[in-house]
Amino acid sequence: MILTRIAIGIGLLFIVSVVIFGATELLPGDLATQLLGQSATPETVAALREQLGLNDPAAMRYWNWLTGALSGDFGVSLANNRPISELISARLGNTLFLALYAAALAVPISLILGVLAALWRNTVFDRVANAGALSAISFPEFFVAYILILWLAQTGLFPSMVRINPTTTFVDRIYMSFLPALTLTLVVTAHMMRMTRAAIINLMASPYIEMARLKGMSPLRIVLRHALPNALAPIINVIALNLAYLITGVVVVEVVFVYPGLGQLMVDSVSNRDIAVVQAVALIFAAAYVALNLLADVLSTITNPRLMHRR
Amino acid sequence: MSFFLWVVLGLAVLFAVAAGLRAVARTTLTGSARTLANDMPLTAAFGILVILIYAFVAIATPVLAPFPEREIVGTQFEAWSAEHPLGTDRIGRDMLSRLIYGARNTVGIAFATTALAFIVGSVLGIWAALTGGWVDQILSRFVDALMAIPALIFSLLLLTIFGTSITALILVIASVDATRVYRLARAVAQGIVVMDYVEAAQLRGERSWYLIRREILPNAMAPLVAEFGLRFCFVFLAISSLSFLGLGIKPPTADWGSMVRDNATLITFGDVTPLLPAGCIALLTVAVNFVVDWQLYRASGLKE
Amino acid sequence: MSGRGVKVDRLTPRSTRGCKIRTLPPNIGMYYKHAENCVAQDIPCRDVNAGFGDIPDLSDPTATGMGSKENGRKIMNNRVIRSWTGDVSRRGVLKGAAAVGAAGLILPGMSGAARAQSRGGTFRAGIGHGSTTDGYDPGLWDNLYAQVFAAARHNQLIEVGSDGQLVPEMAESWETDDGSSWVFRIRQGVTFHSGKDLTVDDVVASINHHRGDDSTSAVKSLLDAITDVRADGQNVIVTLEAPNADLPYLMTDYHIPIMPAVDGRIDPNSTDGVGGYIVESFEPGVQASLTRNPDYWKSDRAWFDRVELLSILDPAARLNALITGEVHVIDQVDPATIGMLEGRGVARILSIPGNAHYVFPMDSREAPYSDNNVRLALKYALDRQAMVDVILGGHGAVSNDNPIGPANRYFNTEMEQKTYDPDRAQFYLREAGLDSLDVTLAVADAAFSGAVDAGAMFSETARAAGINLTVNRVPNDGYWDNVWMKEPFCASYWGGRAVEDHMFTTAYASGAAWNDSFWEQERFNELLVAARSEVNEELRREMYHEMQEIVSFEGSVIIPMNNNYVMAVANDVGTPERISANWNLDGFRCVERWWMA
Amino acid sequence: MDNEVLLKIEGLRIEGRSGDEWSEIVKGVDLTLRKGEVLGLIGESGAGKSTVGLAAMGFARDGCRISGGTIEFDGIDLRVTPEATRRDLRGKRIAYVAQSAAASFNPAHKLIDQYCEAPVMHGVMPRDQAERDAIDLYRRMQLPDPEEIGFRYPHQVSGGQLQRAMTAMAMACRPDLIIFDEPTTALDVTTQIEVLAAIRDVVRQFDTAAIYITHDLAVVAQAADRIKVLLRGEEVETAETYKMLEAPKEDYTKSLWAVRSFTREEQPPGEGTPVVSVRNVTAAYGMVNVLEDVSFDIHAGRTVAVVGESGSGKSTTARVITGLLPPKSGEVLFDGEPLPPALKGRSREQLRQCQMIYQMADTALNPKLTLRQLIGRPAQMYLGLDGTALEDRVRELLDLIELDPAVYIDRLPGELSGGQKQRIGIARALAAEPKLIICDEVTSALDQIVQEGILKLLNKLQEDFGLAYMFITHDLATVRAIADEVVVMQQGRVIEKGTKSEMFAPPHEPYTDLLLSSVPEMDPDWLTCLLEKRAAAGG
Repeated sequence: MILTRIAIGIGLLFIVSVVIFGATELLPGDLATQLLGQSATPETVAALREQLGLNDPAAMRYWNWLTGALSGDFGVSLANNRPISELISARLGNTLFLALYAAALAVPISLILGVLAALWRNTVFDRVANAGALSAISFPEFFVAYILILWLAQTGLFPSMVRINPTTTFVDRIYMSFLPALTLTLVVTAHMMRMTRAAIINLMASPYIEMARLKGMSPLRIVLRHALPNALAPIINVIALNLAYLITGVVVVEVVFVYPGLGQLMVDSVSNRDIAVVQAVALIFAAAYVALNLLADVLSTITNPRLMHRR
Repeated sequence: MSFFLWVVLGLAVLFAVAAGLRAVARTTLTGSARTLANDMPLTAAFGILVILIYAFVAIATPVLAPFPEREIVGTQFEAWSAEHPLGTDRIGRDMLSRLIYGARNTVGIAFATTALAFIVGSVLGIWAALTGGWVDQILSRFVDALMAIPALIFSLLLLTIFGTSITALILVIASVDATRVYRLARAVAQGIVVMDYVEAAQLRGERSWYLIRREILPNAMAPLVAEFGLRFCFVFLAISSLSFLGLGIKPPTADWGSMVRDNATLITFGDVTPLLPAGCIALLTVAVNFVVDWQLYRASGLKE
Repeated sequence: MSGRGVKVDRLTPRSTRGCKIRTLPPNIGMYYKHAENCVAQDIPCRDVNAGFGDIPDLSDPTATGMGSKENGRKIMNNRVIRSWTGDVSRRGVLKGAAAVGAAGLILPGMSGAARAQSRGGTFRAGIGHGSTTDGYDPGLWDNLYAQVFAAARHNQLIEVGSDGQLVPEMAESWETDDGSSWVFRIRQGVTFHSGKDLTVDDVVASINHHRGDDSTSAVKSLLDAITDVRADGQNVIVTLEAPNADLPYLMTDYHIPIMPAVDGRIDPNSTDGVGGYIVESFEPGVQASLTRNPDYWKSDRAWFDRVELLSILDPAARLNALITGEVHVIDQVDPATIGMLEGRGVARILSIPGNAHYVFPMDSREAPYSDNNVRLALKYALDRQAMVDVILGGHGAVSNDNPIGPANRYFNTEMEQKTYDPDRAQFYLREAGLDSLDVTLAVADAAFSGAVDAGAMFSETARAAGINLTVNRVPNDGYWDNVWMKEPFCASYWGGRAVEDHMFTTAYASGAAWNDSFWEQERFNELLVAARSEVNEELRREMYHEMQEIVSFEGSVIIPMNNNYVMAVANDVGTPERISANWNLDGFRCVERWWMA
Repeated sequence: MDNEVLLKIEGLRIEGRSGDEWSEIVKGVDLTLRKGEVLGLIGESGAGKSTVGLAAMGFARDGCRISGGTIEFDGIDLRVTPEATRRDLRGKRIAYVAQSAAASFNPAHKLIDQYCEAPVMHGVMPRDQAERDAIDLYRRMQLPDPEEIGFRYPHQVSGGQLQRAMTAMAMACRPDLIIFDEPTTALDVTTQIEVLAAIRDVVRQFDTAAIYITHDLAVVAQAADRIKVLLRGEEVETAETYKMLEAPKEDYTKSLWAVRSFTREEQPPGEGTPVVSVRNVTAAYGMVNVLEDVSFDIHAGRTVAVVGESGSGKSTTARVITGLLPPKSGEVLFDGEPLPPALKGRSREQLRQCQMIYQMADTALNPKLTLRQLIGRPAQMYLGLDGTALEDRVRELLDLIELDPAVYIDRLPGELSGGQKQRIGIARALAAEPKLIICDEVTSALDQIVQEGILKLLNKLQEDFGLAYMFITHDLATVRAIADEVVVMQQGRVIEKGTKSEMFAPPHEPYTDLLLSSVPEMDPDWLTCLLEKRAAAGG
């Protein structure tokens, strides 16, 4: 089953690469005109196109890129000749670090809040947590970020921007990346918390929960031991979805905190029509999405005895 | 700080009015409307009140707004005064009027976008669930592929290609959102397709369109409506994120996302100007979700 | 005070003698067009650099004659305009350079300015540009980030001083006999960061990088007129196909740093230079770290021990970075926040007026813009002062549809200043036989920061004049490709030119590549050619004044304002009394010229 | 028998909420239970049996509340005692066995973990002892492989075994009282016996008091010492089991007893071309054959009952006939003409001729359509009716199924009772004017009195319109009532087929025999006798 899913995933990546390539082809202008700007004369543009290999037909460029990518060579950035793998690897590390950091904050918080809200549903706690979480996702991300900067950075608690370089220590990274991670936490917590709460409440009407109550179990035990394990599949899925978001959808936070992640790279490369980089980053994003979904499915399967232990 | 006091006070008043209206509804209404009112938690009443106010503002915009949407009526960043209750914006337009027009534009565009996304996404999703086989496979894989591309970046790409007219904006965000709706609609429909009444209709020899329209869609409405509420809010946020990246609703059309964006640097100095449009977005989001929660609760309650 | 330690005896201005020096400015404005203004967004700041490539050939035989157009407003037909002979060579030895009109600004009472220069400290600049596609290849540098980064690690043949004077850098001196063959004497004893000694071959290779058929350099066309560059002992001899008195100015272009040659070519991906700082690390679009070059040949420059250049595209993030002390200087301060920022007391604002200006070009070939009355109507239909106040936050000056700025020598201050006058606008509309007018203005903040707001303001004021001006905001991305010079009425920006001729030649001469209003006026074109060779200062002034009048009242551009370069500098950084008006961030050289106070 | 009173409920009132309004669903029920006594609680759906049963644990479901009366368990008033005390009693001294063990076992945990939970959490015994105890009880409950079965997950164990495991779990703390809430209702008849026997034995062994809730008199007769009959939240009568069976006092009770009165005369064997002829059909889901070589005929005006336990292939046969599952081999003839195997290949006319009525009227009727739309659609579609003709036809059909058109025509299914819904299903099938109606367990979800009405209606319609019925059921009483011919299926094969009279008279195939003999009878000793008989035969 996992093998089929992997095969499907690879198929998806292929579609994604075609879609992205097609879309970048449709963009007005190309790398040569972008690089030369208005100093472009037909002559220099032609020379640059030739040098960059932009004169080949689209299909051929795609084919060249595909064969290269399949053999593990993503090529060099057309704009500054740096190997794409080198260009991306540091930023991928940063992106993953931030995503995991935010997830490390958000997942426990949202699980705990979700469980408590389900346990004390329709109480003041439930409503406040719910309204709070909703408000947090109701504000645009950059707005949340600016507010956090106003409160936590201008007071000198945390830096307002992330200056990390290869020599930054882990502890410093944690400290410096706190505000972006917190922003993202606020953004994703609501979704996960609400899903946890809903999944648990959804199960609270099941006969086996009634059974547990009739066995005299405490409410906390019922939620944790009887409801939660059965609610894991949707919770895992929503966590996977949000992790995918944390990896792929954080351009805005990257911009505000000057965080050197993949999102900014992707947006830059789109603007510059640096198609090789766009493709590579898009594939990384898509692969992260596919892999997380696959992981979620596998975890859902593992945590579901009905699927794990066949008759 | 007094600004926050005002906000808290305003919310309290809204809650109080909502509670009052609910009480009135409970005593005056009859029949199922009354049951509805009886059933309604305070949060939902609050949500409905807020939505009604927004709808009213959006419809009655020209009457309510003291100044035209785009007219420069003062100097830059005037303070709050009797003439300009919320001051003026960075080029001297009346902030209150802009906010009121923003309600119409933002809500209207978000509504159109979400509606389009829902029509396309749910019809395709239900169709895929109903038909199964290769139709389902192809559609689902394609949607999966689109979903694997980050929404914001994909919208950005498409908007760059197609330009940022309001039509393009609606179409692009709708098509990106439709993938999410498709997924949900398909999942919901898969639960409905196995129901006996759908089988009965199939046995009767009904065509797909009838099955989608009459048998499946009405029964998939509850989760779809709930999702509609959430998506509606996400569309706001998507538009404001796009504004952040320089694509979005075109000025001088007032839209809350762009208004937050335009004044964002002021947050750095703790200025409240950008808070107003952001607060408008947030209030509506919370209100819509309160109602959605209530509807979901009712839907699940009635299933028992 | 910057270059004072160097021998500058050859730098005496010669223009007063009337010799025909085309005082081409170093700050050929369009460099900045996009880079300056694209608000930190997803849109990469890229070069729209003009270079110098479109300077008409000095020996252009078509540039003769004069005449008048019937519809010329107040053209002084009675003036005698001497036709230009096209001969530079007879002028004999030409040494040094001319003063450039655009002088720097002396800033009185600047808190950091008076403090003594001292070594040490780490200087961090938050620059609102920079892209992941930035590279080392000098031919492709296209934004402020790349420019400042380059100025930190490289020197050029010639520097433009804070006061606008040419200052020798890698060239100790330069001279020409005929304007066609130039001899640059290369400084001895300078070493690259790598330890290699600077040789004339390095200079030759550095120039040649931008020449040749396979060159992809943005300044390739600029250097097209060079037919040969060769080493001769300690000198580099540059030969032009026709005389050009302004070659030294060309050599100040930031695209042409001196880099080490290997087998006669420079390695475009090398960071090696002779500049004040050595590159430690560089992450495109993020940051660069540099340390002081201990062997830097200039003893009174490069004060900091360490420099970090950070690319911070988001204006609010830049502000925050400055307020929280993460960086010491930021560029492009949002005018709306200047007052509040000053109130914080952590930084001071440097507002440097220059010739940079915002433009709304109209395609004069297309109706309704083909009718000068319509153009005049539009020119009276906007409130320039309000725009300066709102869009620039007061950091700029009202312009009179005049591409020539107050820093130019022949700036015409005698023209009647157009003001917002709806009645007059309506009068011109009626003159054009129109009751009302519908026009669409394409804007994007890529054109200039605040262009969208400016459009909205224009639209508002125009309505009172019976002009229905629709603002069409277009995407920042691709603005210069898809909108500018494509839409009949749009927003644009010029960095300004310190020298009148170049401004006019670039954007107003008939058939010029960037004549973005596609405007043609016979009298103007005659004057333009004639003025180049006019030796009589008074006549020349008159000619330029007349040209300005023609552009202002008959031209097809609306120029509402001249904008300042606005920077915010932390209080603990010292800045010279005079900040270069030449380019942003002290002519890109803040890293070299500023110090920790 | 110990006479000490264990549970005493007086004047119990329970309210249920709909919207914001509370309505009484239990209206003053008294109940006394002595130690070791088994009380049968009987009634139709909506009688409040389960609600009373749960109230005996001091428990009310969400949306319900105990509004009056006292519930005294062993001297403790469960209504006023703190929640902690109640919680301590539950599972330890009062245990509960739910109707659907499959749903009431937590799918995430192994059986034995769930078994041990109550004893360990209530501090009755440590985990290892509880495990040993569990295995012992599993053995007593005659579960196969008692050492290992506890280490399986619920989904790995069959329904009958789960029900026994649940009973074992209820016994874990050796409670004084167990509430059995319809413990055998969801099971096949043959399994029901085993579970019933196991429950009875273990309750007797430990001398546990029990409340046995069911709607099936014959079942309760086997287990209970006393029987209490409830109707709409009120007690009808209470009596010792023997007395109750022999001489019910109240009319309602009598009517319960008389339910099986309807029987249809067996029609003479059909002649000529059968309406439907199933010929050597083999069908499969994926690779697994679910039908093997199935053949039978249905003639016009006759009812063929297809009988078998769950998984025997009854419904699959219906799916083959309707075209939902094209057979691997074999064919289906309609009026002598072969039907295209797949639904898509069939003409509208062919579709019209064969209609279907489903077991669960709830899921078979689109809840969002009114009766007018539901019934009108086939008439509109197949017969091209519209406007007033359609309206008249719908009214006519509603009349036929004995629902007043004026009242019901614009209602939604959700506003109808179970029996009424099933009638709508019938009307919808009828609207197509078919020759054959497939009835898939149409009565099994209904109360017995309602069942009776449906069967009578179907019978009348058959007489009026000469319909052929294929009647899928597992309930032999229904078969007895309505069938002309019987087809017995087991594991995808036809075991036996013949006329009703043949089938209900010996000799039988062994499986048919097992099936027939497992139907509970209204005799308190029936189970004991049957088990003895079977033991003798097996031994």
